[in-house]
Amino acid sequence: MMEPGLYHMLFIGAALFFIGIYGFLTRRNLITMLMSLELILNSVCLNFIAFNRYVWTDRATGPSMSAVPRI
Amino acid sequence: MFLTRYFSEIAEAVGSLLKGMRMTGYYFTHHKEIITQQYPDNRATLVLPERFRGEVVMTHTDNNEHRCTGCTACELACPNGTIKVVTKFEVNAEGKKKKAVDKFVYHLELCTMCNLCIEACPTDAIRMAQTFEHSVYDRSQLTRILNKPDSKLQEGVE
Amino acid sequence: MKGETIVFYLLAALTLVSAAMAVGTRRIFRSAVYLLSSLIGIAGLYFWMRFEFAAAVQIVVYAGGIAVLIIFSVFLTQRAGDDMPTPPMLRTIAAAGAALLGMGLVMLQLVAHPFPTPAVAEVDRSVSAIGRRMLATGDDGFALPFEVVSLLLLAAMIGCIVIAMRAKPNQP
Amino acid sequence: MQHMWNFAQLTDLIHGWLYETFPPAWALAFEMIIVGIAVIGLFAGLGLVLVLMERKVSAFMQIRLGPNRVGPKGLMQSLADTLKLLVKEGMTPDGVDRFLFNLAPFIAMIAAMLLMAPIAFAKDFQIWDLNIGVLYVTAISSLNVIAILMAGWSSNNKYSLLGAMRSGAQIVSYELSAGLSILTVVVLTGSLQISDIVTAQSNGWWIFKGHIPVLIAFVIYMIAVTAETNRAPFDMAEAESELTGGFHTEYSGMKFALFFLAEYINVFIVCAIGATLFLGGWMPLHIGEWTAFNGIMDWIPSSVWFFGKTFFLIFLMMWFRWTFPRLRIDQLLNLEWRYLLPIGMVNILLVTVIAILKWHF
Repeated sequence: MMEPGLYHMLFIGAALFFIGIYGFLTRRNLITMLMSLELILNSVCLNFIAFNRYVWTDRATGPSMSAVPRI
Repeated sequence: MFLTRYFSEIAEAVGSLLKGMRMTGYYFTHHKEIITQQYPDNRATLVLPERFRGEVVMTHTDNNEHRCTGCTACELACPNGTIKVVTKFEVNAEGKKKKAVDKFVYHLELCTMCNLCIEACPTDAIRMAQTFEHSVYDRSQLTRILNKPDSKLQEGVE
Repeated sequence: MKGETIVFYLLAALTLVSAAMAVGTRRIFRSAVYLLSSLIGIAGLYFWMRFEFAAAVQIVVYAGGIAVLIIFSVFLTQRAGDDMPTPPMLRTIAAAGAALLGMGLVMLQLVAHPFPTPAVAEVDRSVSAIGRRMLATGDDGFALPFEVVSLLLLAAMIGCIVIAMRAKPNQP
Repeated sequence: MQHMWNFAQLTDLIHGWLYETFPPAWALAFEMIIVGIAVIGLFAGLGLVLVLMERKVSAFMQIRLGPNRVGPKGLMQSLADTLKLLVKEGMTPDGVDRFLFNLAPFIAMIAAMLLMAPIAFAKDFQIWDLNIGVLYVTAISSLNVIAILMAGWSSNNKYSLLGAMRSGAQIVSYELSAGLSILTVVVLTGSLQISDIVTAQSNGWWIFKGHIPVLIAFVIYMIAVTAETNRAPFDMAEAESELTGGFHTEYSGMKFALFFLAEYINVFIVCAIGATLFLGGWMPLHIGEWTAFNGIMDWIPSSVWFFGKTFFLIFLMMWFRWTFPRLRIDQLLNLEWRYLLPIGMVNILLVTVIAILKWHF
């Protein structure tokens, strides 16, 4: 196993995103569709934070940007 | 005004809550107010309140005389049918037949200690005693005859 | 293997497995609970990356707010005890295919794309720094999105009040 | 400053010894195990002490004697209760959602355990002094409601579900007030870190330094956390008289004990946080320039200060519980949304003004 880094985080983000997509497409129930949507939103936030942690560490854009959709 | 009412409501609420807390705080700090009786331990020194009602008894004088005329007012007053007065006819000194009590049957197991029989009694023959340790092994032992054997009606009680 | 790595893989497994179970289970209440545990796993990942503020906000918002909201709406609108119907086979296959295809494409892109190496200077990520950035108007300030979100929130609040006031229409 | 028992030295000693003797990974693992055992021990001890304290306080407030048979003056009563709960059969009724039903008490317990981390028990004695300490506490304490909702739903019982729904509405709304009153201290201190908040009170506790607004915040905090921990007069989740126990109706034995313990641990934690925020945590009582007085106060160990303040607040919550009648659910929500929240909001504005103009001492 490799030392976890940016690619691991991005993989988790992508996997969450597509799990959310799968749920969104298979479910026919408003609340469960909303839950899948939450997964998708969270994968986006995870990506913001991961980029801020591993690539652009000189800016605090990630946490600020991920705080905005949560508000 | 809305605001004055709002704040006066708050003040009133806080005041009443503090009043309650003062009361419980008083009890918390004053342990002598505790009313719990450690019953089986303090059997010897146990003091019951004056109005505690344990069971119905009939008062007898030293000469084995009671005041019950057998009028059955208590039997009629009892809501549970606890009391059953068995009467007999006695011939007195003037040769007159007179109703008197033969057996005053009292079912303790039915009694709720409501005190109605005592209030109904015109001659104050019965009263409430403070004994309360009534447990027995057989229910029949709770059925009691209150007038003692060979007891007589007290003089002058009609 | 370092302890940190083990913790990372545990958190990742928690996140992904419970996310998969959240979309896979047929009981709607369990689905909500799995979703919550997935979101808490993400919060754990934030903690792992030393973004404590983001992690705490994640837990506050999702565990305290959205999970409770979802669970309440499940209780109030769904028959929470019954199993949901299984989706038709064709739709499951199509959705899984679409998701896998998208995943594959994204992973191809990710592996092919070289990301720049991190800058040496680490920025202050404390809460007060984030707060200042939220209200800054400069190059990396977030005053405009912040105000837009505030407007959105205001609109939502007014909407709530309007809906709540409409409850008694025929009273004077 | 010379303290009689300095926990920092002790912990440093253990830390140094472990890292000298073992490789770092093992040393870290051993430290984690030690901390875990300490926390579990603290849990057990607190559970025993708080249950006994609750029963004794309630008894004295109701002019009773309370437990007085097991051990001297009934001191062993809670031990006997624990033994009873341990040997009781842990039933899982038919028709429940087994997985969630068995998971719920552990979630409640784990949430309570996680809350232990940022609390400063004494000077330099803290498990994890993370830089968002107060926010962490508010975050984790919101996990409790999930455990209650899980327990209530999975029990497949109308009483449990009703209790859980009520408790959800209650906790979610009172969290706002608690958060606002915590924020007042955060605004005054300018930091979310617990150690910073305690250090900021070295020349006086916030409840004295912050004028009346902090006092109001303290009162609101106490009311809100009483509601958040589901204690009377806000015990809508249990409500023995109408819901036969609410969300834990179906629980018995060890699983019930976990819920019970978690409730008391939560009481301890919110009181510890309240003591840290408003009453200075382990900081001794200092009055201005009275050096002699301050010296005497310094001589008392910091852990005694911390536990003294915490237990005073716990006693306050018990006092509330055994004095006030229970609220109806609509009165409960009225109290929050019509009184506590608006007052809290105005209050935090006032505190912000005070903090900006530096009017506090």
